[in-house]
Amino acid sequence: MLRKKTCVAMLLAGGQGSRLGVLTQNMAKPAIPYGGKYRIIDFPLSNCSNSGIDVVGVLTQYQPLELNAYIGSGSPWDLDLSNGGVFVLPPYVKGKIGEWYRGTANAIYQNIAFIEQYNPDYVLILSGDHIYKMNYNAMLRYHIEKNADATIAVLEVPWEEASRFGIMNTDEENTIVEFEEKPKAPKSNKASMGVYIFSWQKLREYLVGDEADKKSSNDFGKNIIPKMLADKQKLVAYAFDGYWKDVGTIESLWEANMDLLKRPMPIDLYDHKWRIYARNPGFPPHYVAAGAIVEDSLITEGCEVFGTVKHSVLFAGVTVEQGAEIIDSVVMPGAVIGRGALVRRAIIAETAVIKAGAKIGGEEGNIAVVGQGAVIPSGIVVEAGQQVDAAAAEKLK
Amino acid sequence: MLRKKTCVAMLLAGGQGSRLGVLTQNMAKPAIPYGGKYRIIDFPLSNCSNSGIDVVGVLTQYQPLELNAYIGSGSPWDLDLSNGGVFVLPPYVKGKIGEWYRGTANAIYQNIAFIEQYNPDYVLILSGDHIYKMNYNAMLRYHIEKNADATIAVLEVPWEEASRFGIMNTDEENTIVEFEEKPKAPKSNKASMGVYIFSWQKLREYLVGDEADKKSSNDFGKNIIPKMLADKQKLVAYAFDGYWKDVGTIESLWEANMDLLKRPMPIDLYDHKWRIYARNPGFPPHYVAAGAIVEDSLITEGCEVFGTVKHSVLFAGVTVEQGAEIIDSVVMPGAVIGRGALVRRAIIAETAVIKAGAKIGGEEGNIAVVGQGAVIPSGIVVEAGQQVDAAAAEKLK
Amino acid sequence: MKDVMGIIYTGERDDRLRELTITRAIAALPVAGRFRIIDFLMSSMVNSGMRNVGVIMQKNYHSLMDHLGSGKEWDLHGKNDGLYILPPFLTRENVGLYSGMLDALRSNSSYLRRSRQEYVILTNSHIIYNYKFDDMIAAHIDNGADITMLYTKDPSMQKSEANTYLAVDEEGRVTDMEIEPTNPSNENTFMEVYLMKRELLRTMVDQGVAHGLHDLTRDVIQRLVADKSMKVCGFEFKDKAWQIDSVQSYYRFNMDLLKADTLRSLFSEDRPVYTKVRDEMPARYEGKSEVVNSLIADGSIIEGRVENSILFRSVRIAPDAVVKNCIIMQDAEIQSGAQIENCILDKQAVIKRNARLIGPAAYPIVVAKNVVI
Amino acid sequence: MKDVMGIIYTGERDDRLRELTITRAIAALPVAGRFRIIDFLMSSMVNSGMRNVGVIMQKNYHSLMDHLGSGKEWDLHGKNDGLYILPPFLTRENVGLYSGMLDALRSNSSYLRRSRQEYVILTNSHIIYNYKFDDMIAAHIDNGADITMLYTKDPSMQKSEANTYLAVDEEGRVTDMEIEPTNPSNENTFMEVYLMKRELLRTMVDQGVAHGLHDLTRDVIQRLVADKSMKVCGFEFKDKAWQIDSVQSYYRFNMDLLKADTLRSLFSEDRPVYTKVRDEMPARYEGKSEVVNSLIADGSIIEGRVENSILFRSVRIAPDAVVKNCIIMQDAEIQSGAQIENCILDKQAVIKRNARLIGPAAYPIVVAKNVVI
Repeated sequence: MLRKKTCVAMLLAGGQGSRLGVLTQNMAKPAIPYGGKYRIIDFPLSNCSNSGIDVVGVLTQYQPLELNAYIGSGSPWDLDLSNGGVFVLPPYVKGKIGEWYRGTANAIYQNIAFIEQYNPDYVLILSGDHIYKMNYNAMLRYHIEKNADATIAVLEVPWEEASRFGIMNTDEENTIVEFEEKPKAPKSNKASMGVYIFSWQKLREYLVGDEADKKSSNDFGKNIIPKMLADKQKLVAYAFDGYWKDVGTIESLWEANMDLLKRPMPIDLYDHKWRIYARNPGFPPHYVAAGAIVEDSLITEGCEVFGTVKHSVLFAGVTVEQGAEIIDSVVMPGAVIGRGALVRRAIIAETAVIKAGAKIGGEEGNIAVVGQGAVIPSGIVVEAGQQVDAAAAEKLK
Repeated sequence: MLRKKTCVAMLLAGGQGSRLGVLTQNMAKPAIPYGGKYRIIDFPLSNCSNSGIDVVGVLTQYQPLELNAYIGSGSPWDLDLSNGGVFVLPPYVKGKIGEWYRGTANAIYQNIAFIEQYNPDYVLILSGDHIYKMNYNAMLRYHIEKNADATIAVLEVPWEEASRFGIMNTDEENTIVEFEEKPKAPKSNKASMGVYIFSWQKLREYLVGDEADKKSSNDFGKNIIPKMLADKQKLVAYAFDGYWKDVGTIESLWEANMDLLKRPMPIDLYDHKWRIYARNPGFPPHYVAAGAIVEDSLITEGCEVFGTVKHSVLFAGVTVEQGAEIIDSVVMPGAVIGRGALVRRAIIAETAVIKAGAKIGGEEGNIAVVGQGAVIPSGIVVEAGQQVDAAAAEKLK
Repeated sequence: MKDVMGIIYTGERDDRLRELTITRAIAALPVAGRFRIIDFLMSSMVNSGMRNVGVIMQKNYHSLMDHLGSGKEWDLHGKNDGLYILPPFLTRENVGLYSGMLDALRSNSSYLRRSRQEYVILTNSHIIYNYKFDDMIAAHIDNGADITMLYTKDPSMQKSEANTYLAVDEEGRVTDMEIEPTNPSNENTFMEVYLMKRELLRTMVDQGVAHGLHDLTRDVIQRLVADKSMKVCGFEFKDKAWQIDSVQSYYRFNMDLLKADTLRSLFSEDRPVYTKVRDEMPARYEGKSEVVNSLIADGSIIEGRVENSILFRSVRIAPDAVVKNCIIMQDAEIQSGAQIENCILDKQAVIKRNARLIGPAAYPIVVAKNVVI
Repeated sequence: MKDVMGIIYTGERDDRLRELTITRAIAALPVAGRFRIIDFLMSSMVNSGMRNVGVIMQKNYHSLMDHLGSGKEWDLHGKNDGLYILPPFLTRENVGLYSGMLDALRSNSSYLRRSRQEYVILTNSHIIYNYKFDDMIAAHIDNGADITMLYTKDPSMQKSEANTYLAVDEEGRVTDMEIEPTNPSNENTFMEVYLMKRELLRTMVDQGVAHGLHDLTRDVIQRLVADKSMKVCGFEFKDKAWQIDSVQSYYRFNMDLLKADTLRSLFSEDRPVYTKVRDEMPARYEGKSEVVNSLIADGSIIEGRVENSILFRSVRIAPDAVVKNCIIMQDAEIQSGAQIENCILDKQAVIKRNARLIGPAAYPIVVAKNVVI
């Protein structure tokens, strides 16, 4: 009954994101707030919507509640369609048994039937960990033009960082001749962005083969891609040269937010032709009181600022009370920074409350984090690099 | 961020429905087609929509693909909302572990966080196995009026059948004094319909308690309700006297379809004030050719009838070729009945093909079933009561 | 294909459709048992991947607006792009009556300006077809055309007196246009579909209106063809189409669908036709019903005889009623013993017990909405 | 609450709003940094559980239609019920200009007939409030009233000359109505909100029009109150409301929101105000920005000084620009060194480098849309 689609996107959102510490305690990584009014998943979803790809399966098994509620019917991204749309796809029971997703390839394998409902020619594999604007449709045209079996988006990273990435060694026609995961002596600086387009029949064949291989860890990077290369399938690299940021750690998430305060912004979020959509909570404009000081910051609707905000990102509905000071920090939706509190080089998660006079973070050192809903009592000090979740905050009293 | 709702509905759609044989091989029970253009789940979803209950969680873990695609954004039931809507809720991983739903109560327990997003006063528990039209809002008003902790919808069944049901013994004020599961000597003929309203705080307390009880099978009927009764909580019966049909077996599913051919129909599907909504495949009107014979039947848009159809229900897009004869049968979407084939007292599932001259079912005996996508070769006979799935049909060649 | 927008103009003359268009635009005419004419255009556009469709309304557009609603049935209810309903706005500059398509476009120039697509397909709303525009668009780009006009050689499309005919050379270029000729010198009937860049249309509208012109085809395009100042190409449409401009052509189109092949080709599975959903139960055959060569929509209850006819949703045919060669719209009722032949019954019409209404085959009787006979 | 429908009439006179309403209805006036007046009415209705809202349009409704779109932002895009946009239909019976609300309702009588709700709330669109109608409805039913009229004792609402005042007895019954009195004899200002059964409104419209009446309040309700033939009750509204009928009252309302308490009470969390979403990034403060007691919407970039002002979405304040006591609508730009005070800038207005524009506090300067100064 469903209509054929040229290309279906599958978004891998299953990781626990344990390197994000207390931030992913109750939340899947793609649901993490970013940039004042977005969540990470807004980027791949908006990219899909803007690229004209209107079937997106979101593969998730870890704490999907917030993500599920956030995605809802898909309307913020114009993905609330009868023919297509966005679907959250957790594991399910087939026949008598159910099994959790074992790896990225297995997650797709378990959803072959979902994909085949749309009888697509191509499948786009995405991950929910990156901030970037990309026209997948242009990449698809490249894939078709090159008559490739798989196309992998690559970004040239600084040579000194190349050994942290999956590196693609290509010939002069961008055909991938070798793939090295975190090579000690990289031969190229083309790093995989975790964005793949496969010709569906080919991928299907490899997924089935991979599943039969009991030794496989069912992972795209570790198993599928190396096997396809070994079999001399045509894999090509698609060069991307825009802003791309992995936000898999506390430090990188903080950095990515700080990037938006640079002039000019390294990623253009004003582009009306490629908007990044987000679910809107419907607040009035933010209010800056007499006596407040705001400098070099992003402030979102629904905030009330009575204190001082410098070089920081405030999400929707944050309250900054009189005398409070926020510097080099990220304050997520609904958090309250009490009178005279000081927040420095810190991430304050959703609805956390920093009571009067508390001190979070420091001038240097690692980023301090206060978890979702945590209430930091009056006068308490949370050191640089320290992470306090709601339960730990409870004990501080 | 989500708005408070007075009442949230949770629809238990997790059962494998193994008594429906080949029909539930690839499909969750609530996705089974019924009545020419509906699926079973259309009834509780439409009842919710018409009752003004606009948050519905659908708890499922077994073959949810078809159900997921069918529910989509929820638009056929006007449940594609920003504040609320319909959500498919499979089990997920919390912390480090994930577990499948163990019972009806455990399924709700695992989704306490989903429910609490809406901070509801009441929770409506539904199942996806029944065909009926019911105003849940009237039941909710009754629950509030009676100041009950739980309200259970009951139907008076014929006394001789009462021992097949969960029976509620009530006092003169409809307070439930005793609950007996399939009593040998029933004291009442008030059978539970599997429709419950709970005051949420009370239910929450019992769910938590039930979960702590290692011996519990985590089931509403077996554990929660008896425990509440034992604790002298106020449980009241809400009398329903309309059409209600459990379609948990092949025979009852067939009967429920045949009920629609009675004059008058025992369930009024023409009522414009209480429409039963369904996803519409968008076919043209059905076509009846010269030479075709159609008697006492329901025929849906998209059908083409060249043969004979008597006392049967044809779903959308069914083709009945010349000389084919369909009697006392149910033919699901997209099935093709070939030239001269005879289908009698049978259920032909979606997209099955009965080739020329094949014979399915008989004048008496149990209902014959041809499974989804099965192709019955020319001239083959499928006896009354026999079930043939696609794999078995393959071997008939 | 996200780069093409559609504009449907629904302001055609409708006098020859008599009672059928008293309260509705041609685009809103119920056809084929459960659709409206505009469904075919809208679905063709959506099935071609277009995500931005504007419908210019002129008069009598109540039922059209009602039918289109939020655009949801066509997945055109997005917050970006989607369906734009463009009624004649009463402002200081606009008195609400357009004297031609150029005029109508000028009044909606802000919509044209704000849209983001590179190309625009501009159509009228009185021709029915189910088409993917992909090939036409590919040809337009391949040809380096400024404007591409869709035409057909289908003889049945040459019947209207209001047609435009295109002389097309072997390279596909339009060399001459004849507007409403008595004896057309070629068989290429223009399908009233233009394809061009959105910016070009904007310029043409601005320029045309500034020079006091009103009619896009006659005043602008025909001149461009004549003076060869732009590359105007033709693209042949080879499928089946129907022009609805009179009661007869309306009747003929519907009756054509009683041929199973025609029906299947118009409602091909890869090009579904979307329409407003009414959630009726399936049609119900009761008692001594007898149906021959007919199309029956959901919600109908049939107890009598129906032959060579089309029944829309929720039509009731009582026992012993006989319906032959008729089109019966939604919620109409034929009471017991009544006999009708060669009739078009508009919505909610009622033929009372034992009444007879038999029209001539060539000139079907139209029974207006809500009329009881 | 699914049993109450809403009808919003947007045909009010707007001459005292000058340039602000040249191209838009009052209902479409941008207010409070990112909303339009109608958002408050629509949201109040939706937050009260109403699922069927009709908006009667009169003239200049382009921007209003555009803003409401498919009704999705209010969850009113359903296939049953939902948002109904009711423009003046050009049909044989309807020339498109209403001479009063009765007239407008008559032209939309089929909508009123087809709706399924038992009750209807009928409002104008020039009063701003954020209200749950639940208590009013409960009182209506408890009182056994035929008609309930919402009124307020708020002195700030008594400023308009076009007000209606209600004398209400101790049982809540309206005993007298004064329409546009010079010296009203009581303080109960009618809020232009009626509640009654849908069937009663239908009858009143039919009867009223049949007797040549046009004005619902003056010709129908006032008479009913006078002859006591129906039970007309008043219900007091005790929250804050603003009447927008002049540039001054428009300016005052916006400035009132700079008091944090007023802002919080109008945008209370349990009654969110929905509006069309534009997906702008958060507001960005750069360089030596200085902001005092102001409301700033997303998408703005601020490098200069802003004091006691309201900035709508995507406003740019260049370095060294000074903005004081201003309302600056979407996409407007204040270039570097410019200085403005007591101004209302409509959309896309531009104040050029080093320009000065300082109005009197009591009579703010209005800079029309797209104007460059």
